[in-house]
Amino acid sequence: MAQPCRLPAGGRIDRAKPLRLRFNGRDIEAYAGDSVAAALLANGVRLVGRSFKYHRPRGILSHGSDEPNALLQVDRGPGRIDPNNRATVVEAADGIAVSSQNHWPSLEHDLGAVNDLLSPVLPAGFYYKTFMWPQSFWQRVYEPKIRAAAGLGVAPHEADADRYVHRHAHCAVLVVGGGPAGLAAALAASDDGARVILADEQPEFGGTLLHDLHATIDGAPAGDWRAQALATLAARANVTLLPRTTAFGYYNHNHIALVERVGDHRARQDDRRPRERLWQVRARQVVLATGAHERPLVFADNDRPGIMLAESVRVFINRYAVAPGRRIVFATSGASAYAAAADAKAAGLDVTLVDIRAEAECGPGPAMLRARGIDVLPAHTIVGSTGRKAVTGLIVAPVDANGIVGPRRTLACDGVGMSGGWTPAVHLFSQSRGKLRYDDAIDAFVPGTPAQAERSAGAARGIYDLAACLADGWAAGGGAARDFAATPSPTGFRPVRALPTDADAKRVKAFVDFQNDVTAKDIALAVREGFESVEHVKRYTTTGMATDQGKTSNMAALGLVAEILDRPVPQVGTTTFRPPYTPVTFGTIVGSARGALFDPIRVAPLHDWAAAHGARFENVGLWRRAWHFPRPGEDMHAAVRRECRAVRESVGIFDASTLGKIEVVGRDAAEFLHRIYINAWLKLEPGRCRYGVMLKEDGFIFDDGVVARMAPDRFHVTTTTGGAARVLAHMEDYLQTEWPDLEVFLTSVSEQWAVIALQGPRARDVLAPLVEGIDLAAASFPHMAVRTGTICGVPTRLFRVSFTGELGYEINVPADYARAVWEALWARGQEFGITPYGTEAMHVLRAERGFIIVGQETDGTVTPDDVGLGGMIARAKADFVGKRSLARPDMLKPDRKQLVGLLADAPDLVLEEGAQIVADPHQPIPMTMLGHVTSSYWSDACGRAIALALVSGGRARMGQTLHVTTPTGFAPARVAAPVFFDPKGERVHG
Amino acid sequence: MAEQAARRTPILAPSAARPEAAISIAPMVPAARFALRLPEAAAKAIGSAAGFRLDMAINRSAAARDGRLAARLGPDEWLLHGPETASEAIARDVEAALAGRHFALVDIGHRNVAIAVAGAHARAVINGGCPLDLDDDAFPPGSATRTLLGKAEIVLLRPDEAPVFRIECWRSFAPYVLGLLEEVGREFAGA
Amino acid sequence: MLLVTCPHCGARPEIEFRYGGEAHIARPADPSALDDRQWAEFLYFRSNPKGVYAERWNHAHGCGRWFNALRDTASDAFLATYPAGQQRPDLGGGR
Amino acid sequence: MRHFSLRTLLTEAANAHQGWARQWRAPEPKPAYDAIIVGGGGHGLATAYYMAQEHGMRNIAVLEKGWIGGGNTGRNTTIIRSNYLYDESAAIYDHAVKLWEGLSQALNYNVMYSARGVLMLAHNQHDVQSFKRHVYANRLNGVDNEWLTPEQAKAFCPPLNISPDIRYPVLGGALQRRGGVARHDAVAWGYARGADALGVDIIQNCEVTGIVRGSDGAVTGVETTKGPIRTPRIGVVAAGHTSVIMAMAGVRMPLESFPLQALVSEPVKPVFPCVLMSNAVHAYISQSDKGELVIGAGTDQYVSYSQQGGLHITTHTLDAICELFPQFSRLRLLRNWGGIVDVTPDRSPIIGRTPVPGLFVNCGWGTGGFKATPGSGHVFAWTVAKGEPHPINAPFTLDRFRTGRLIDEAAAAAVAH
Ligand SMILES: Cc1cc2nc3c(=O)[nH]c(=O)nc-3n(C[C@H](O)[C@H](O)[C@H](O)COP(=O)(O)OP(=O)(O)OC[C@H]3O[C@@H](n4cnc5c(N)ncnc54)[C@H](O)[C@@H]3O)c2cc1C
Ligand SMILES: NC(=O)c1ccc[n+]([C@@H]2O[C@H](COP(=O)([O-])OP(=O)(O)OC[C@H]3O[C@@H](n4cnc5c(N)ncnc54)[C@H](O)[C@@H]3O)[C@@H](O)[C@H]2O)c1
Ligand SMILES: Cc1cc2nc3c(=O)[nH]c(=O)nc-3n(C[C@H](O)[C@H](O)[C@H](O)COP(=O)(O)O)c2cc1C
Ligand SMILES: [Zn+2]
Repeated sequence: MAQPCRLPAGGRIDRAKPLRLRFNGRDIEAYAGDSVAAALLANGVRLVGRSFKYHRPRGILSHGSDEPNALLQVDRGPGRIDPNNRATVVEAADGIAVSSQNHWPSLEHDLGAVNDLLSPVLPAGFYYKTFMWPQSFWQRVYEPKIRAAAGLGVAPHEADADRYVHRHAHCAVLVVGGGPAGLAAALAASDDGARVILADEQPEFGGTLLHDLHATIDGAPAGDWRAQALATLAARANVTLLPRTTAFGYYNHNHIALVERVGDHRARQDDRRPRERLWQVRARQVVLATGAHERPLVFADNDRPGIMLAESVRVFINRYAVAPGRRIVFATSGASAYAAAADAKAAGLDVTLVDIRAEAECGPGPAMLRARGIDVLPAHTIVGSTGRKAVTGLIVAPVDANGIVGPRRTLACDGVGMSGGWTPAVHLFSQSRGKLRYDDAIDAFVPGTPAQAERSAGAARGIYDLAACLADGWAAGGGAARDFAATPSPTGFRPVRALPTDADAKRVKAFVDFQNDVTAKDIALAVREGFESVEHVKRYTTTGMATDQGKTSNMAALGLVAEILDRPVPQVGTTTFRPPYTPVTFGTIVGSARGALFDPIRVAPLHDWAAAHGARFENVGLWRRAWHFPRPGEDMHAAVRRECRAVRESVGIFDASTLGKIEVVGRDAAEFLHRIYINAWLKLEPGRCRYGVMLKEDGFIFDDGVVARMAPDRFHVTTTTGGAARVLAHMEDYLQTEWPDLEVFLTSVSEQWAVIALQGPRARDVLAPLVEGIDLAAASFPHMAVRTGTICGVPTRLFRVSFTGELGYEINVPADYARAVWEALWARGQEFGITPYGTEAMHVLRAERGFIIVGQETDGTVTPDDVGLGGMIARAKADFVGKRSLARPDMLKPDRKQLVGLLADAPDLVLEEGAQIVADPHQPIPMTMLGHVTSSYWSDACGRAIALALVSGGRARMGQTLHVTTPTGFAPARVAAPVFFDPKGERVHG
Repeated sequence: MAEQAARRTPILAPSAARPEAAISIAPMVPAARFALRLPEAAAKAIGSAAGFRLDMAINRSAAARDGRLAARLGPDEWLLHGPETASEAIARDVEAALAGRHFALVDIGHRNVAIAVAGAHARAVINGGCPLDLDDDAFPPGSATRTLLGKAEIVLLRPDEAPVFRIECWRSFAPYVLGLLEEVGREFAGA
Repeated sequence: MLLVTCPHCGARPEIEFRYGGEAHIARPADPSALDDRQWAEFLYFRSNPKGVYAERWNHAHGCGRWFNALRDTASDAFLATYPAGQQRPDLGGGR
Repeated sequence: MRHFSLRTLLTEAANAHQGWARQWRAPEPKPAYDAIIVGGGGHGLATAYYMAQEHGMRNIAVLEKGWIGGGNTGRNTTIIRSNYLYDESAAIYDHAVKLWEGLSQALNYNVMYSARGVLMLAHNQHDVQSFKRHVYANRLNGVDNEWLTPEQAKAFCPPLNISPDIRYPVLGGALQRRGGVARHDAVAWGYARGADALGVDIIQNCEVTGIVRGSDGAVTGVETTKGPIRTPRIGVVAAGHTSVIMAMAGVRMPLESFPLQALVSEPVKPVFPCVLMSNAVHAYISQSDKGELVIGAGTDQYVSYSQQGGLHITTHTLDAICELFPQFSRLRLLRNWGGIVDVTPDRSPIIGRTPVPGLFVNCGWGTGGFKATPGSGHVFAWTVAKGEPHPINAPFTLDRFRTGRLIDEAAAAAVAH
């Protein structure tokens, strides 16, 4: 029979919309509105998983996000498979396939269940005491075994096929939780037009009202009140309703993160829609109306499939029209289970209720139930259960006021609803750093002093009566005090830790943390071994560390600790609540930041041209730069050789646009640069350029670049590609905070100006026909000069500079014109064999001339003198950024690492960059290292390999032979001057 | 001899905005843009320069004649905006108006790219990456500020009553900014 | 993510800002007059208290201005923000 | 001390585990000790253990303001490696790795040191150069570290995405096979149990609120929430709180304390065999023996003692994780927490004497000191016991910030470019 456990009527499911899913390969029929858990129960499925450690058969414990047991893999198609989904929150959708986890070979027959038999030797923390011999076995034998046994589901193997997005939002009031308290809060808060967001993690708003069939509010059935409230809220333009949205993190300054499930509940994913959306809300006021979690009872074998929370039994019956069993025993220490029992009876089920409390303590509940024909056994404890893959009976026994347990008796049943009282969901409050307060009357921690603009309301604050919840919510939403009339809720419970038993408590398995298989005796053991802090107990036993983060177990665990230590509960305290409230997919948090949107890919104006001309690119920071331009059949080495040759012999063209550029303007511009750079700037003439080096205050090289004086009060500063942003930030910092009196303004023009470097003996010939208004003759436009004019009719700042050692120009043009200018140069240069070159050739060319690259020859520990630029320091300057640090004792040592050239004895051996240098390769390890190779290339121009290196006392070692590491050993190399080509630097003047 | 002025190759091809669509994300045509820096006190004293109002509150913009606009991004910083063809005129006029003062006028016409985001879901799409409150109360017409969109810095403007937002970013970030907006906007496209 | 009140722009999300460490450590007018110990104090040594801290923030992705703030490093609550160059406000009440 | 072994475990199983004793005592503080260690993290407890074990100092106490191991020891991603660039660093971290290798046996407490290999990915040319520099330097220092091609990296870490089409393709990696992880809590507990057995008093819920000094300036004791205690020697090992405690003695430190976050996913069956680090994209990941992916995030930018940070920091890290492992996008974040790390200007620790006689400090381990725990405790024990540094920690002075003789691993690890 299909859906044998479906009740014939009732529920909020849509019987007109049947659907079908699969569980472990079997067809499961369900209706729209079902959760997977409801669908499984409707089909008589009880056993849905195996526990973490002992592989105990497990069923469904709860109906909501606190579920620790029923974790399933869900398969929604390729790239859409994931583990550890709580069956109680996954909505049934047509075509999804779900399966159980953590067993082999099958759910029914799981060999891992031997662990249950071995459990006497596997108590909390057993692994700290063993697996130590022989030493090597830990990693080779024990650990792999432990790892394979642990873990729950199987991680996906395919890339996620779904999309995720983010949304930032602001509101006056964010209400979390749409039960009676939250609805009332939202109504009150939105009354005057203020922006209100109401979020609830369930598909429908209403919280407990969704399954409370009998209560009335202000004279109307609670369901009607709920519908009315929702209609009112939906009609208000200032209200945003977010169903299926879990608030999972409460961060500083009322920043709340929520995840909205947009796609999974739909049968077919519409590709335009994201699967999930991360909301980041900044709220002026937050109302937490997150309800309370029911506590399981701790007794032997309280984990059998079919044993559930009492309120969950009620939810399955009333909301999903599912009978979790035909003969149900409710076991309780409090009042709320009586309502569940009454509803179960009303649904036609066979019901018995066992209450640990004496009859006198039970209030009107027993009479009410007996009047309905329900057997009520007050003053009874639960000492066990029967059954294995499904509960078949609950073993109860009378218990007197002194805890003396009488004879056992088994109540045959196929379902149990247990209730050990309630725990307010204070997770978000606590995350917000609010201080919790222990309320003895309800044996629970409740919100105390808030740390942010926050109010808790309703059951989240330990208020369990419906009318009181409504009034509390209304007030939290800022409403003027008002009363709600509602059916009184049966409330109150007696806190019990582990139920009294006649068995040897030291030996039974009474579960506290279901998922992690932590029992009451594990907690006792931890305390016995000195783990007295509740945080230690958590870590030693792993209680509260499972995917439910202790929602059902924390109170029991800390209660047990308090009991054993005989300390009041507040002295034991709780463990720390941390985000997320329920597990959140990485995808949600990542949002759109995937693939091309992971990090911006910055490309220069000539990127497309380079791509079309076969460039291979390299990543430099966020930039993608042309690395080299291989021709068909060429490898990188050949391409770079050809590119270098073209520059040395004729002309090469290079996209240098990524250079940072800063326009420094104002009367004090020169003075400002004078303080920022190590060298002198006051006397630089307009129209001239100078190479500058800047330090951080600690004296180490920070950046370098050519600076041009465009006018007395205007400089064009260039920085390294990677340094652009931080150099500007560094300059702004000094300008604003140290020297606010200087009249200087800084503007980034890195992307205003594209830079085309035209380098080589024929550079002028290529350039000349395209330029107007600039006399290119060497005499009037010498090396290290700058001119303005036009090129191809567009304005240019034309620099005569060279990072290659050849006659060269850097042609700055407004970025959108770069492509046209480049193409014009390209056309002009054809007759000279103009060759595009990439960053690699650029590196070789500059190394041949011994020019440093900040970040390659330097690493944040290198001073100007170390790289041979000590001479640049303007001695006359009293101060510049970093100057004082250069006078520290360690900066003056003769054995500092200094930049030198290195020539391997084997001329064609290209040493490895990063290779270490020693004087004696035969010394014992650890060896004394003298330095390392910073740059190393094959140089056609030199006809041999060349390298730059930082070597201790290097300048005093000229001509010495040192030994450089290679992948296989050492290679001898001679220390030389760090200039390999055109040592006098004459070619730039050509 | 240069035969003719080189043509412009913007990084994003401009397209027409469709404010009536549920969402419209359209790169805009090139424009004239300047970063103007001027001490706060001077701005207060002169009120406006070359037709650009300068003494508005920080993070506010003001339209000027001929499709021009000044947005105050900080105490001493304005973004001046106008049609592409007005570039030289703006430079000339502002230089003239501020002559003798301490100021910086820097052409950033090619540094920035603009994207217009319009339509009923414009705010939702921008808030897909921008953390600011774009509600009318918090970001009324005339607002202009530097902020972030995902991992890119942007200037976000809402020049006037029209429900059209303008996002300015640096050139090399434009493909990312457009890509992020389109990705977030997919949900609403064609809706 | 903190909500930082820029003196010019109002409350903005922290990601628009760059942190600048302890405030009111002025660069010495004449660094060469300091001995190595004093220079190291300036460069590296910080009060790093658990409690109220005067610190520098830059509204990098906003108005670009540096300013100072008093923040309680135990609670992360801002007590005041004020322009660079101004004295640390006296909040009274000790600490 | 009851010996831990399979035999005792079996014996106790028969006895329903009723016979296990406390792993360490809960003594009340004595009026005076020969030395006091402030901070019951791994470093502090290890220090006390080695002081007792190797230097015969038994009349000593560890004072912990909360529960032992509750600081960064209990909240770190447990990455252990020693492939640091500079000789000084390689020496101290490798000293630690050598101790890790036999630590379970030495303490008779399984700290689950798992040398599964730490792979650091290179994503750009600069990384390649920098990593090779490390590989070569390590080799000459006797520290294992090898260069892997992308294919070799993939073979070592099969989930890795080495497609050349991702945002930052993997260009290779540096692998230290002796690197790995350990069970962080067990490290604290194991040292505590060992120290306790040697007579060390481990006093929890005892916060040091003042440092008492005599007329000559030397320390004479501490004030605590459990009253004053006299002692001529204090070793401060308080990680994020170092500045606060040193201020009690009037000493200002070159430290800033930042929140550093970490997170775990829901547990899954073994998918991730090694430890993987990518500095360029900011991803640090391994899988615990329990099954969660353990992921390290970055620091928040501001000083804070809140053990809590912003969501954007977590986001940044998960962006990177999902870029390298797009299949993990459907896994779920289970828990996200923060610690307080004490960061020095050169990212290397400070271990040694202070300007105050009798006051010693071991701090500045910042985001990476768990791996050093045994080594750090070992040399600091020497330092406090003998009043002078062990040769291995001699370079890690406070004075280096005056002389400029920094040990700048951060610069070496390529933050510039
Ligand atoms: C998220 C995160 C990830 C990390 N990942 C790694 C990693 O992968 N690998 C790695 O090597 N390192 C890592 N680290 C760093 C590492 O955790 C620390 O360097 C190391 O654990 C420090 O150990 P400790 O014993 O010095 O400090 P802690 O464990 O913090 O111990 C200091 C103790 O001092 C106590 N204390 C403070 N003030 C007082 C007082 N007044 N009185 C008494 N007691 C006091 C504290 O309560 C604390 O228990 C990480 C850190 C964090 C936060
Ligand atoms: N009889 C008793 O002892 C007892 C005990 C507890 C509760 N109750 C009843 O429960 C009701 C309490 O009303 P209420 O409004 O306080 O709670 P509620 O349980 O009715 O509603 C709470 C809502 O918050 C949602 N929620 C929880 N955490 C969330 C999160 N992080 N993000 C998004 N949504 C979240 C839940 O899905 C739920 O819908 C009353 O009817 C009361 O009588 C009775
Ligand atoms: C390596 C490691 C693994 C962890 N694994 C888990 C886990 O499986 N489940 C869990 O809830 N927490 C886990 N945690 C986090 C701790 O619960 C806790 O958040 C952390 O120790 C910080 O303490 P606090 O959150 O109490 O401040 C782990 C922590 C570390 C350091
Ligand atoms: Zn601002």
